[in-house]
Amino acid sequence: MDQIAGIINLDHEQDLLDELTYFRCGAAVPFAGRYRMIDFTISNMTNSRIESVAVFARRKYRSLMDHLEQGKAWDLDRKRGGLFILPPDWNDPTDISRGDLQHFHNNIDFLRRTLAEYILVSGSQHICNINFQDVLKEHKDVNADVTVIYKKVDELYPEHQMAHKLDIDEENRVTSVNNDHTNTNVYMDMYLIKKDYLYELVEECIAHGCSHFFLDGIKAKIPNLHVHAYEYEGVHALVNSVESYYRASAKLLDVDERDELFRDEAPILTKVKNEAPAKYAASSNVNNTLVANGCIIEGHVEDSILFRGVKVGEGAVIKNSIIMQRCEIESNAVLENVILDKDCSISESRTLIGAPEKPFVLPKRKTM
Amino acid sequence: MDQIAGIINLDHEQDLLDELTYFRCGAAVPFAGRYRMIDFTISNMTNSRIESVAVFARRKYRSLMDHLEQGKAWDLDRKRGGLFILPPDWNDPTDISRGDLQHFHNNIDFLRRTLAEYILVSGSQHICNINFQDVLKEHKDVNADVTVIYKKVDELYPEHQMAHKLDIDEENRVTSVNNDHTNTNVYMDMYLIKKDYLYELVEECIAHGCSHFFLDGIKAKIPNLHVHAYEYEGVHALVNSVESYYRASAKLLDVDERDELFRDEAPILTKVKNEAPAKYAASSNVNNTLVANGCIIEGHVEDSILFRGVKVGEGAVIKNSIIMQRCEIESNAVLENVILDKDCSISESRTLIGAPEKPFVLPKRKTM
Amino acid sequence: MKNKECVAMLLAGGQGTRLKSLTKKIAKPAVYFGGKYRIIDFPLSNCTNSRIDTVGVLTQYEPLVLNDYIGIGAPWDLDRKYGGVSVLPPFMQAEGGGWYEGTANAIYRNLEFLKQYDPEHVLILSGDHIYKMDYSDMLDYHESTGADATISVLEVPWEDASRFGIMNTEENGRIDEFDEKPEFPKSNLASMGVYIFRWDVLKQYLMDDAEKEDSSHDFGKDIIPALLKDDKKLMAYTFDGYWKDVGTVDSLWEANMDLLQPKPELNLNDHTWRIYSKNPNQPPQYIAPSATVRNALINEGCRIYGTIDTSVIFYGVHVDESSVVKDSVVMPDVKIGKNVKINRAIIAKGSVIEDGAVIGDPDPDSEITLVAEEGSVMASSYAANS
Amino acid sequence: MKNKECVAMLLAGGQGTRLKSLTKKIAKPAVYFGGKYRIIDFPLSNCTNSRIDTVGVLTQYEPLVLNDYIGIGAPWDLDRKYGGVSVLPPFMQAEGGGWYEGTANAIYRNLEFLKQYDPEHVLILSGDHIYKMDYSDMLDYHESTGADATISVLEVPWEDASRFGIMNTEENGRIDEFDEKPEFPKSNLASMGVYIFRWDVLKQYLMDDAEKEDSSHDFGKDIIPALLKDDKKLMAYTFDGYWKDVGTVDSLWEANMDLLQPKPELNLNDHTWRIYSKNPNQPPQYIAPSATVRNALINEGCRIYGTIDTSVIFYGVHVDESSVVKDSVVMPDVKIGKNVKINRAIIAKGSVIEDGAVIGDPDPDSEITLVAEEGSVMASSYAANS
Repeated sequence: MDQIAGIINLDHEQDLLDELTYFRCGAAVPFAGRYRMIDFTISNMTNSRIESVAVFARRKYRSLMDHLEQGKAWDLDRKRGGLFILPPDWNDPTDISRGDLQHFHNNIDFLRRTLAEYILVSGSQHICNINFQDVLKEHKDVNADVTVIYKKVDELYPEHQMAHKLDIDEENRVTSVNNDHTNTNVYMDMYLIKKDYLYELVEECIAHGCSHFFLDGIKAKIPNLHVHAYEYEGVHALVNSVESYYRASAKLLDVDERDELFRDEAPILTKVKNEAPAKYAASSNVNNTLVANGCIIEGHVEDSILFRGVKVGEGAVIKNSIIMQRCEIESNAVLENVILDKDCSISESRTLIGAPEKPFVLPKRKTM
Repeated sequence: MDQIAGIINLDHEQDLLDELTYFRCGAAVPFAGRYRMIDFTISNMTNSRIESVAVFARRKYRSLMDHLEQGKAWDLDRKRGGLFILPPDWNDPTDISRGDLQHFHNNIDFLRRTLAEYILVSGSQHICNINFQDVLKEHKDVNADVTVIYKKVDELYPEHQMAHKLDIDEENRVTSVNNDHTNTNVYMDMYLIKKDYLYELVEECIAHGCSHFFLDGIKAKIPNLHVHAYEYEGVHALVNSVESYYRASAKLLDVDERDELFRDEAPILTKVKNEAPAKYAASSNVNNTLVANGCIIEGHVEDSILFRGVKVGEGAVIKNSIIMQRCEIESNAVLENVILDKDCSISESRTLIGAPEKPFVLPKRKTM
Repeated sequence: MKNKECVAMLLAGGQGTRLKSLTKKIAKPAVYFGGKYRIIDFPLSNCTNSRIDTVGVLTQYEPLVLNDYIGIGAPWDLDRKYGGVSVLPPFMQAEGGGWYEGTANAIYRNLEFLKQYDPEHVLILSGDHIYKMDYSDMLDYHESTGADATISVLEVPWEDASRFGIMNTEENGRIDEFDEKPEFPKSNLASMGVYIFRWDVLKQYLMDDAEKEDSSHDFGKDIIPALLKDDKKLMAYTFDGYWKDVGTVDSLWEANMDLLQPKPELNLNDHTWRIYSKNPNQPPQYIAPSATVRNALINEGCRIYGTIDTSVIFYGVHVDESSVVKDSVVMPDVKIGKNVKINRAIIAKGSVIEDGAVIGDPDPDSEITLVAEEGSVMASSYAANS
Repeated sequence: MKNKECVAMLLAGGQGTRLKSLTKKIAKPAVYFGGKYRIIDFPLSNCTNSRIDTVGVLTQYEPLVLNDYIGIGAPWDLDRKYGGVSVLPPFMQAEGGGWYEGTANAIYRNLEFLKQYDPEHVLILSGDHIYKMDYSDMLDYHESTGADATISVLEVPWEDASRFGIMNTEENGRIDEFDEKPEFPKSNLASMGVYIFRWDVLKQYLMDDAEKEDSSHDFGKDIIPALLKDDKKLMAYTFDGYWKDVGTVDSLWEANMDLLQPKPELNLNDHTWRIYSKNPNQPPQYIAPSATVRNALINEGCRIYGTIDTSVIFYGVHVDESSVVKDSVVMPDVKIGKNVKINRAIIAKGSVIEDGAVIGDPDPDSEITLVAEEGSVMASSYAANS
C-alpha cells in the first residue's frame, strides 16, 4: 500500500462563526455533541492509514493545541510519524515566502522526513467520512498530477457561495475552478499530490511571490496540468458560518445522515473526557435529541444537541438548540433556536428565543 | 507530602547566545552532549515530584515544542497534570495585562486546575540539580511569603553581572534584590510561593499595569513581605552568553562536577534518540572528552564534548571544542576552541581555530 | 532508580462463579457495571486518584479480556515509564512453576516484582468491589499510627456482621482479634479486603507462610492471624462511604439500581474523583421522538426509540419502538427489537432480543433474570436464569 | 474495529540453557547484545520498521525481566491504542490450563488473541536471532505468490547445512521438502524460523495439530510437514543479509565482535532502520586523559580511565586506570578496578572486578570466559567458565 501523509492547512480559513470563533479558530469549534470540527479531518486521515499529519495553524490555535494533545486520541503521539501542530514561529530573516507558502516553506522538514510518497492537503470545514486511499487509487488510475475532491450538492445554500466550484469535463478533468453561483460541484478544499511534485510547485510559487498555494500554484496552472476531480458521494456538510453550523447540526438528528458519518469501520475519534453516562431524572422528557455523556437532565429537551456535561433543571424547556459543554440551564428556563458556547449558565425561568433561520448565539462562559 | 506545580517562565529570558539562539530560544540550546538547557529545570521539577509543569514561551519556541513532545521524556504526557507549553496566542480584546503578567493572566486556568498548593517558578538558565521539596520544607519552617533560591558563587564571572543578587540578613531574609557587581549571592531565577498568594499578587500587578512579575510584584514589595532566601549549595552554572556556555561546558569534564549534576537518584532526562553506542575506530585517539551515542570517531579528540551522531574522520583533530548533533568533521580537519551547532560539515583538511576566551561559533547546518 | 512509597497489588484472578454466565469467558473484575465501567475501573481509578502510580494486577483465570482491557494502562493514566500498571500472571521459573494457590501465594510469587520498586508499603486490593476511596488517606493513617498492617473496615448492620470477616478492635483502633464470619459477632467492623502492609513485614510473613505446608496461603485465613499471633500492630481504618460487593447477579443488579437514586451515594459525576475507563468511541446517544426515557443512565452510541424506565443502559444499545425496558441493566451492544418487554433483568453483552420477546418477572420478590452473553431471545421464549 | 493485515507472534519463552549463567534469571530474548540492546530489540524493531504494529510476545520462562523490559512497548513505538505489543504468558481457563508445550501449542493457546484482530496473515518470529529484516517485503512476496505459508530462508555454507532445517525447493521457490538437520543436504537454504501463514490456514492446522496425541506441537517438526503432506503451497523467501543465532556463549561473543569491523555487515547507525531499545538515561560517556580506546563500541554512562581494545562496552561501565579490556564484551553497570586484565571474556551485568584481577585467556583458540551476573572477581582468582 502506498503511503500518504496529511497536511491540514488552516492558513486561509476565516473564523466567521461569530461568537463561536472569538477565541478559537474554526477548526476548534465543538460539533456534534462531543467532537471538534478538526476531528473529522484527522479521523478521515487516520482511517485512511495516514500516519503523519501536520497542522498549519496561524491564529487562535491555543484551544486547538489543548484539544489535539499531540494526536493522542488518534494514536498519533508516535515516534515514527504522528501529529505535528505547526504554529507560525519562524525567525529566518532571509525567508521571502508569503501567505500559506510561509507554512509550506518553513515546515519543509515535515515533508522531508515523512516516507510517504503522496500528500493529502485538507482544510477543516468540510464535514464528511471519506477514504483517501480510494482517492489515491483513482489518482493513480488516471495518472493525474493533482486530484481535487468535490461534492455535487443537491441544493445550494449560502455557505456554498463562499466555496470554490469546479467545472469538469467528461473525463473528470477539472477545466476551471470558479465562483459560479449556480455550479453545484463544490470543491471540498482537499487535494492529493505527489510529494516531489508538491515540492516543485512550492518552490516555483515562492520564487514568483505567490501567497496562496492552491490558487496560485494549482488553480492558475489548470491549463497545463492534469487536474483530476474525485467525486465524494457520501454525507457532507460545509460549515463556514453560524447558519451553516446550525443547519449541519440539525441534519445530525437524521438517523441516515448520522449512520453515514459515524461508522464502526471508520470511526470519528476525539479527546476522551471520562464523563459518566447521561442521567435522565424521573421528571425528564427528551425527544429527537443527541445527548453526550455527563449530562444530567431533569427538564424537557427536543430537536436539540446536548454536549458533554450539560445540566438541564426541572421544568426547563430546550428546543431546536445546541448546548455546548458544561452549560447549566436552571429550572424553568426556556431556550429556543439558541446556540450556547461552553460553560454558559442560564438562570431560573430566563427565556432566550432566537429565529429559526438565525439562532441566538451566546459566547463562552456567559451567565444570563 | 505537599504538592507543588511548576512554571518555567521564559518570558524575560534574552536569547544572547549569538548563533546558537538565532533560531531557538535559550531554553532549547543543546548542552552537555545530549541535553537541552530546559531539561535540567524540568528534571529537577519531576525529581521533586512536581507533576504539572507550564512553560511560558514567548519567542522562537518551535524547536522547544519539538524537543519537549508534551513531556514524554519526563513521563509528563499525562491525563492528570503533565507538561503544558503555552505560547502567546490570546485574543481577548479586554485583556489589559502586560509583559509576563500576560502569561500569568491568560494561563490562569493552569493554576486553577492544578491541585497543588504551592507554585515553583523558574527560568531555564541556571544549570543545577536541586530538590524543590527541600525548598518547600524550609519555606514552611520559616513561614515565608516567598522563598527565593540563590547560589553563593566562589568567583564572579561576566555572566553573573547579568543576574540579580540578594542581600540577606542573619535570619536569611532577603533585604534587597540588586545588581551589586561585588555581591556573590546570585539569585537563581527560582522562587516558591503559595498558589493563592500568587493569584493575589498577579491580580494586584495587573491592576497596577506592571509588566514584570518578579520585579514589580515581589522585589518591589520586599519591605512588606517575608521573602526568605534558600541557599542552594550544589553544582551550579549560569548560562546566558556564549562565553558562559563554553565555560559551563568545560566544567563538565570534571568528574566531581559531573557526578553532582548527573545523579542516579535524581536523573536528568531528555528526549530519547535511539542512537547506537559510540564507535571508536582503530585509528581513534580520544582524551578527556564527553562522547554521546551515535558518534563514529576515527580521529583525535581532546578536552571536548561530542553530541549525538558526530562523525570525526581519520586524522581530524578536535581540541577544546563543542560539536553538536550530527556534525561531520572530515579527515584531517582541525578544530580548536570551536562550537559547531547541529548539522555542520567541516570539509577535509579545513582548519578553524577560535580564541580560548571567545570560541568560534558556527550556526546550524553550515558547511565550511 | 528512585524507590516507590507505596505499590498496589490488585488481586484480579477470581473466576466469580456466582455471577454465572457473566463470568464464563471473563474474570470477575472485567464484569460490566454502571452503564460504562468494568468493576476493575474502580480500584484502578482509586489508585490513580490517590496518586499511587504503580499497580500490579494479579491475573489467573481467563486473563485475555482483562489483559486487553487494561492494555498499557492509559485510560487510568497508568501508562508510566517507571511503575504504571503491570499484569502479573503465574509464570515458570528455573525451579518450576504453577498456578497461584491463594491470595497470599499470588503476592508471594511476585516478590521479585515488588523488590524492583522496594516500596515502603504495599497496598493489597481486590477487584471485586464498587467503591471510591482515597487510599492516600489510609496510607497517612497507617504511617501516623506506625502500624505493621492496616486493614480498611466499614460498619455493617449488626444483623449482617456474621457474613463478613469481622475485626475486633481496642478503643484506639488497634485490632486484637479477627473473626471470619463469626456466629456471634463482637463488632460490626467488616474487613473490606483492603490492606496496607509495611513491605518488610509483608515480605517476612509471606516467606514464612510459604514454608507452612498446612497453610491455605490466604491473607484472611493465614497472614492476618499470623500477624495477630505475633502481636504485630494491626490497625483498623474505618471507611465510610458507598461500598458494595458485586459478587452475585442480585447484588450486581442492586448496585446498578443504586445509581438511579436522585442523589446516589456513589457519585459518578464528581470531577475531583473521576472513574476512568476505556473509551469505546461512540457518537452521542440519540433519543428519538417516539422514546420515553425516565430515571435512567444511558451511555454514548445508544439509540432509544422505546421506553427506558429505571434502567442502566451501556454503550451501543439499540431499543426499538414500543419496547419497554424496566428495572433492568442492558450491557454493551445489545439489540432490542420492537414490542419487547424486559423487567428486572440483566442482558449481557451483544445479546439480540427479537421483536415481541418478553423477559423477566416484574414481581419485586422474583429473582433477577440473566440473559447470557451474545444470547438470542425469540418472541416465544421466556429467558430462564442461565 | 478494523481488522489487521498482519499480526506478529514472537516466541520468547525459551530458557536458552546453552547461554549458561546469562539466562539463569532471564529468558534468552532478554540477553544483552551490542553495547546497548537486548536480543528481542531486533525482532521488535524489525516489526515497527516493517509497519507491523501488533505483536504478541509469548513468554513462559522467567518473564519478569522481559515483562518489565517490554513494558507498554513505548521504546519500539508499539504503545498503540489498538494493537501494539501484548505479552502473552500461559493462562488458566474454565476448562483448565497448563504450560506451553511447543511452539505450535503456544500459538494455538492464543488463538483467541489472534481472533480479536482477525488478520489476513500471521507472522511467526523467534526471539533468538540478531538480524535486520523488512518483513513487509516478505509479506508482499507471500501475497504475490498466493502462498499458504512462506518461510524465510538464507543460504548457508554447504558444510554447515546439516546443522539447520533445510528447505528443498523447486525452481520457482516452492518448497517441496523439509529436511530437519539432514546428514546429506540437498540444498543449502536454511530456515530462519520466520514464517508467514495465511490466518485461516494456520488456524486450521493448529486446531488439527492440537487433536493429535503424538504431535510435539512444534512448527518445524509438525506443522510444516503436515502442510507439505497436504500439498499446501509453501514458498521459500530468500533473505540476504546479516543473520546470527546467538544461542551459545561463543556465538554471542562472535556476534558482538562482528560489530567492530570497520564496516560491519550489521549497521546499527542506519537511521532508516533504527534498532530501538529502552533507554537507561545516562549522561554521555567520559574518556579520561589516561584512557586508550580503539576499535570499540561504548555506550553512555561509561567512564573509561584504562584501555579498551576491540571490545563492546554497555552502559554504566567504569574501567579504572591501567586496566586493559581486550576482545571482550562488558555488560551494563560492571565496575572494573585498577590493573585488571580481561581477555576474550563476557562480563555479565553488575559484576565487580577488583583491582589486579586477571580474567580470560588471550589464546584465540580458547573458550570464551564468562563472569556470571553480579559476580565478584578478586585479584587472586581466575574466572572459570560458569
